[in-house]
Amino acid sequence: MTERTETAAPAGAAPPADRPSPVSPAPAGAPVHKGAGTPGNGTGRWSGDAGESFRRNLGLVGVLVVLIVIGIVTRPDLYSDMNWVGDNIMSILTLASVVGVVTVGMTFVIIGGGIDLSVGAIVALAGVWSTTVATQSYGAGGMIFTAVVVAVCVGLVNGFLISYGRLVPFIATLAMLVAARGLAAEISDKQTQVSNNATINGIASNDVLGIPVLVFILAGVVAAGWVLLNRTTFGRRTVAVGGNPEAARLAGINVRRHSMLLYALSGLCCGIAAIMLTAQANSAQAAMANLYELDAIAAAIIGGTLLSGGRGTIVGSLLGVIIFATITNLFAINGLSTEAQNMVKGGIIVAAVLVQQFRFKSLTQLLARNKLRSTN
Amino acid sequence: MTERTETAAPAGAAPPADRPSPVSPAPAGAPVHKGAGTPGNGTGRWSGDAGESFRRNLGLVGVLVVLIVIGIVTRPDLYSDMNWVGDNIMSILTLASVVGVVTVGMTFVIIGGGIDLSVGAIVALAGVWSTTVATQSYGAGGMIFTAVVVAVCVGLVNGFLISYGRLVPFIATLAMLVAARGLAAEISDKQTQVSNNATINGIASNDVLGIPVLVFILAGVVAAGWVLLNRTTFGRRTVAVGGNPEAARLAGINVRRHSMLLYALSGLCCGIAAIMLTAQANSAQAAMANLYELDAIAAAIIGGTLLSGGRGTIVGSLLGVIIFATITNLFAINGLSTEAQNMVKGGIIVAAVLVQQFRFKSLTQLLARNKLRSTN
Amino acid sequence: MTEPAERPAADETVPAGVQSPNGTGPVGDPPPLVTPPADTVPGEVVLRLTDVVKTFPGVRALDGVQLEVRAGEVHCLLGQNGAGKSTLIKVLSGAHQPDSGQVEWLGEPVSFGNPQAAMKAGIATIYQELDLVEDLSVAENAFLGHEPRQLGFVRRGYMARQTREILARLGHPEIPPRRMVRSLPSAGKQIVSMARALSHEARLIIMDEPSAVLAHDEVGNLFRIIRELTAQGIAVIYISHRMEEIREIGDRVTVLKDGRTTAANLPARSTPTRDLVSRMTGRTIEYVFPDRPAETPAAEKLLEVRELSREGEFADVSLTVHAGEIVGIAGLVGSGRSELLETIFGARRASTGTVSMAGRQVRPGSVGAAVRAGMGMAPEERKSQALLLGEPIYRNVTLATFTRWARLGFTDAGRERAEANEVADRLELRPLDVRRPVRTLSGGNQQKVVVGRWLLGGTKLLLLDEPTRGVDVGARAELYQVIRALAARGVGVLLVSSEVPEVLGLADRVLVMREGRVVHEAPAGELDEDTVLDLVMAGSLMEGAPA
Amino acid sequence: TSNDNGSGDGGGEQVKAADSSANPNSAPGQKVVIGFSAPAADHGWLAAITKNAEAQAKVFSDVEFKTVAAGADAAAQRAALSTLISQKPNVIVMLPHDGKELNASGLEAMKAGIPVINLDRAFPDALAYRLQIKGDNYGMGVAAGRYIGEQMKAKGITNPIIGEIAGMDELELTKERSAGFAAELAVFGFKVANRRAARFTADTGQSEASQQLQALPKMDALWNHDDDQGIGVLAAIKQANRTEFIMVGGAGSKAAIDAIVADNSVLKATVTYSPSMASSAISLARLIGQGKGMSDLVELQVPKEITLASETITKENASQYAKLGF
Ligand SMILES: Nc1ncnc2c1ncn2[C@@H]1O[C@H](COP(=O)(O)OP(=O)(O)OP(=O)(O)O)[C@@H](O)[C@H]1O
Ligand SMILES: Nc1ncnc2c1ncn2[C@@H]1O[C@H](COP(=O)(O)OP(=O)(O)OP(=O)(O)O)[C@@H](O)[C@H]1O
Ligand SMILES: [Mg+2]
Ligand SMILES: [Mg+2]
Repeated sequence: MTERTETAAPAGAAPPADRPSPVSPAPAGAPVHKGAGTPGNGTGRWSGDAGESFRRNLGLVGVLVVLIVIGIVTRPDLYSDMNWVGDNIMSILTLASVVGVVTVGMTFVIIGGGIDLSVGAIVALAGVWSTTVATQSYGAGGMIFTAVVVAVCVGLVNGFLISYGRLVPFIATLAMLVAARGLAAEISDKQTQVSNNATINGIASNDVLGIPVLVFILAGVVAAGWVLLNRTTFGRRTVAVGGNPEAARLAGINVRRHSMLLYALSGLCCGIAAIMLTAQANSAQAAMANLYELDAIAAAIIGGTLLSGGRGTIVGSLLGVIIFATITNLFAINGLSTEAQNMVKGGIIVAAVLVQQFRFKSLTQLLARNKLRSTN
Repeated sequence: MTERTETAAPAGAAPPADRPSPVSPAPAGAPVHKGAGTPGNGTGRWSGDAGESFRRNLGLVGVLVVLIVIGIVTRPDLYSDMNWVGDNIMSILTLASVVGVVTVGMTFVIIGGGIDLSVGAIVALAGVWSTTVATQSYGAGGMIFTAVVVAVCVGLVNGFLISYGRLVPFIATLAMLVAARGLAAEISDKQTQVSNNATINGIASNDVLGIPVLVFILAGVVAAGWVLLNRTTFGRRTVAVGGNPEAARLAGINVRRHSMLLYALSGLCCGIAAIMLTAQANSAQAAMANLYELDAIAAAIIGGTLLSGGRGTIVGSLLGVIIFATITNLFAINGLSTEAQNMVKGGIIVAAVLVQQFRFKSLTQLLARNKLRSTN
Repeated sequence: MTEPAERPAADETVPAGVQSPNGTGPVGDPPPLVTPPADTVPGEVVLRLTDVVKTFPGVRALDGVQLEVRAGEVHCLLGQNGAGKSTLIKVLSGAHQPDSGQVEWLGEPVSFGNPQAAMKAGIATIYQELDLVEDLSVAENAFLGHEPRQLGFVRRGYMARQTREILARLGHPEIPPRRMVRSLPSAGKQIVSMARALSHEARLIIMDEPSAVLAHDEVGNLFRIIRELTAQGIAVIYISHRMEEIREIGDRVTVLKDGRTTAANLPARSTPTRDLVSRMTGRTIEYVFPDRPAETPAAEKLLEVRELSREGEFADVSLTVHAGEIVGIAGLVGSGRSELLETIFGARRASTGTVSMAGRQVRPGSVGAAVRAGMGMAPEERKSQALLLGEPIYRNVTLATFTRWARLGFTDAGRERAEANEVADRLELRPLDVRRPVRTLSGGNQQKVVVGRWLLGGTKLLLLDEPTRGVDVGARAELYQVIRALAARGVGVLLVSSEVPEVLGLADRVLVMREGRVVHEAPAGELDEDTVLDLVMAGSLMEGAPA
Repeated sequence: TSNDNGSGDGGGEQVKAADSSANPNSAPGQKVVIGFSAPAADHGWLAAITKNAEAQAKVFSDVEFKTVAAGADAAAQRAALSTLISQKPNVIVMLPHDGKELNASGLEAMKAGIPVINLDRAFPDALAYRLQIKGDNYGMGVAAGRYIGEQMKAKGITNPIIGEIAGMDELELTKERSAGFAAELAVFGFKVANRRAARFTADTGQSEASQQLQALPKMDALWNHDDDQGIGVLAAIKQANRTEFIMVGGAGSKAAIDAIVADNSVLKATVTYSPSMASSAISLARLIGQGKGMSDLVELQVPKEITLASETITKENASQYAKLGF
């Protein structure tokens, strides 16, 4: 992965040696393996914190543009109507909103060196719990409170099992997935529970200044997540705990408590997502948010989060989610059959990642060549 | 075996020898994070090769025994019939057989530092391809050949994308999951394709000496996997590639080619599993083998394979699969409702892992105490 | 290169009838361990580098290197941290490809596309960073990549026998070939790395700081092996920051500075140290320890450890460190010093005993409590225990202190960078840009980052575990000054080092540990190197002392 | 369901030909754009729904058929529907992932002036649809229960051991089927001894059935909710060499009907839940789009609710139903 390193070291800012050290854990020339071998493993980061991830995200924006262009080319009739285009953008963002919120929490967990397979199940459990007849009788406030508390508690249980019970995150959250969906089915008696609360349902149907409330919520969660990750001690600890837990521990960070909190944070996001999804569906059900864990993990990874921990960005994850939503939208407006859709989707995912890499590679080579020339 | 000779070696010669190295990557006291923290990491490791994994596997056998005892206690009526007991054991093993074969391949991939989310989809694609009218016209041989070739090719594509395209395994195989299921749906025209081949169907219905053919196949694959992992250069290099890819590269191993082959191997296992599952269901369909990836990964991890690569055993994975099958069987004979089943299942998974850990901890302490006493 | 020769092994410890298998295909009857290169005349130039350049984007790690190595010699490479030594040997071993320049091997220009090619050509390398696979056995590690095999099956028995022979030759017959490498101490791992190099039919063996993790007696053993190798006409490139080693084992020295050869082929034994150092650094540095304060005033007790024990690791350790005092702990590798330090720091939980700071007992088993009590620790293994490799330098430096400058949980990046810059200046970190990821620093500079972490903020007691491992002469002197200056400001220091002169030179008081117990304690002035070595060496690496 | 009906466009047999002499409604009229959305077909019944709809639309020269695949879950279907609505078809026919979850989408379309035809999974809100066509899940369970009850009585088994292999348990329709089954069995004084939930696929049917057979070493009757997963259930029964009980299927696939006719397995009957409702939905959507009524009814407009009866197919009447097998 040496090639996607240090590309545009911002104009002469750093005199950078931008190569992943060959002795680094994800070594040059070794295949990008074990989820660690992230592209852009290299560097560029000392050209400012965000150097490399900024470029990665630019790559993702490029992919997004390509997808939109494909949309325009295949359905010029629709895209010629500017009202429709505005609507469509909002529809994509709305589609992305619920998974987006979940993905923010997931990004924290993965950066912190863990994984949370139970997010979809937590959303379902929180949604079901907040739409029982009893809960609904407390009104919108009661429903939101219930969803959030339930989700955070489940997250804490995950975190406790992993941090103090020393279970492997994969297993602990997989067990929670199974158990939480079971509990949700038990509570809902396998019924789809209709939400009769107009305030809650309004979250999905109302706009502010033409922008759906759901999109505002997504924006809020993303902004909060960004600040938390990049500007607070909590975020710094997360990176340290995921990057090298032993080093973090020896620097006096309470690694266990911190990773427990990460799962609680993921739970919190799931609670918010549960309310959003309930509002959208006007109902909740034990099977809702099925496989959101895969969507969220995939979005985070496409967005540049290392599956092995220690690195990731909120913006990248958001872009990942939006790319997936745009792909879905593209298929819908083209009326593709599900089979074709799936085959193409697999291809697009691969292409998206390859495109990014290609970008970096060629850019790097170009720059390296220029640099060499100017040095010689 | 040879491994335990070391323990006894310098009788009385090495007093304080038995300590965990402070530089070991998963240090005592650090939270078991990022999938790395295996229990029992502590000590007893002097006992050589298989020492720790042997004890882990013993722990899994213990869990298995507990599950069986629960079965006996809850359904004494059934367990009093020895014929039934024999049948039931075979039924559990048969239930485990398909996932077991997939898990052997998965274990190799994970030990090699990767992950394969597409196994279920590959099984489905291979199954569907081998049961098209055209393929069935070539008879059992043609069907088996088709399934295996298709599966290995898909595995090679995975491997190629990961090794040479440098995609993160999670993303590459997730994309393959989506694409392969889409292709399977396309090929089968979303129909359930019935297998009319008596030889193929016979694989699931025939016994040899009272043992189902499927169980023999599982045993064969497990044995082959064990030999491959423990006795061949391919297996030993797999551990190296997953454990320390840079070291492997510096030692002259072609890391890329090797990891590509690992995915092909996983594909091969999926091809075999596809035939087994087709035989069992007398049919194949694009949605078959749904979520086998989760089952296989969970079984491997419960069996002691490190999700981060570099460590794992075939026997452990097999035990993991059998434990899951036994849980399913336990629920079935007790007629539990699906919800209750799911809730309990989550709990059992957690308990199983905790039990193992507890065992190690106490055992370790016991041993350490004895040693100190004899030294002082 | 496979023609077996009749030459008897140079050392009696080498059993006859051992060979270095070439990995491919079945192996026949074993010829002698290291095949003497039949076509190599001792003294003949085997390797010549001309104007080798290697650029990493933005950094010229090698900027025109000349090097000439002869058969049968020990050629030392000297240079400050980051001078390019490791990069150079990676070019030689095929792990990196040079941008320009010529590599001549046995008179032919070559370019090694990958490590395999270099190995085939007869160049074996022991890398600076341990390059072992933890979950493979000793034998499997030694023969990784060229396992003796038959039809794809590893010839396990044969491989184990081979490994046992090599280990015996290395003076460690007690390391079981089938033991997992994970369970070996770092010194044991270093032996396995050497065994791997010897398992090839090499004509040139490159050793990148092999002695950094070895104890004193182990170094002697290493030298014995090197002499044996060179006696067979094998060339050795030896890298070390320890001047006395170069004097002892080296034949010729090439000095690198900033990726350039500043001096080539100096006689190792006779070139004055000052010359060497000035070629490395461009200035003259006295390789001496700072003066101790004339009279240690009866300062307050800072750290008090009482009868601390951990089962199977160390027992009944009591010690005190006063404010402003440097206490050194000497001992063999594996004598339990690292565990002791980690236990004091709360990273491990003691089975019995107490740790107090300034009279107050510190909550056991909690690093956080220890840090709050004013302790700081630079652990032994920088990569696995101390660094966030992908994060910028400044974030690594402030890892333990960033909360101090945070407000309401919001971090202050500007302040952190400023503080880190100051530390970097003081430690002469190279390069100085604190926004670089730590992973791109050379080994020695990474170590400086680790030590630098505890120079910030209100650390009252520093626990240093091998603080100068892999640190170059210039920076070493600098570090000694820093440590002494800290002590002068009232910080207590507990220092573990395997270099006895370092312990004696730097510490005020010395404890000697053996097998997990303190066997001697005295002011440093009253001890000399031989006494300490006598106290320390009551056994060997794997066997321990006869009880 | 099986691959032996490889002829032509699959579900062709469940299409009503446009025979305008017999039915004046089939005569080409005003052009109608019908938008269609159904969940990703991962099993035979759903696949047949989509196919039937497509095939029926092709029959009419005045129908333009626009499908949007609804992806894997309700959220995806919602998004797909909103793009469909923005394209302003004349009528929308949809099989929702879940009626309650997609109620809002139905309302949105109706508000936009597009009549919505709900296939199979009812909206709770009457304003959300113009027409509802559905099968009778509860009735299916009742039919299966009645058949088994009567057979047991006929055989004189007073305390039968009855197994049930359900479909995906998290779906409400599964719950309704099971409820109907249990209620009808109670009428006979019987109850289910062991219930397992498969996932509408043959392989899960096989593994659940194999475990159920372990749990019930002797069994008298078995109801399997879905004929597609029934392929696997039958395979498991064969593999276990069990013949002592009778089995009833569900939905009415071609393979099941064939097996009932052949009468060489334990499968003796199946209760229908026919995907032909999709063909009907398209025909009615066209009529609604053109403002016509159903020719056999007096009303000028298509009615608001149609519930198909669940029928029991046995060896005796199988020939009439062969056409409806999917
Ligand atoms: N992969 C890499 N990417 C970027 N820069 C690198 C890389 N490897 C080495 N460098 C840089 O090249 C220079 C030489 O490093 P090298 O590791 O060769 O030093 P060294 O002489 O071995 O030092 P030490 O004695 O500390 O081990 C350093 O400035 C280092 O930062
Ligand atoms: N003789 C021995 N035989 C086997 N293993 C040993 C022996 N001595 C030490 N070890 C192992 O090596 C580990 C490393 O010891 P460690 O290096 O921490 O001791 P130390 O005194 O700190 O030495 P160092 O000088 O390396 O810091 C110990 O935990 C122990 O498990
Ligand atoms: Mg170096
Ligand atoms: Mg140590």
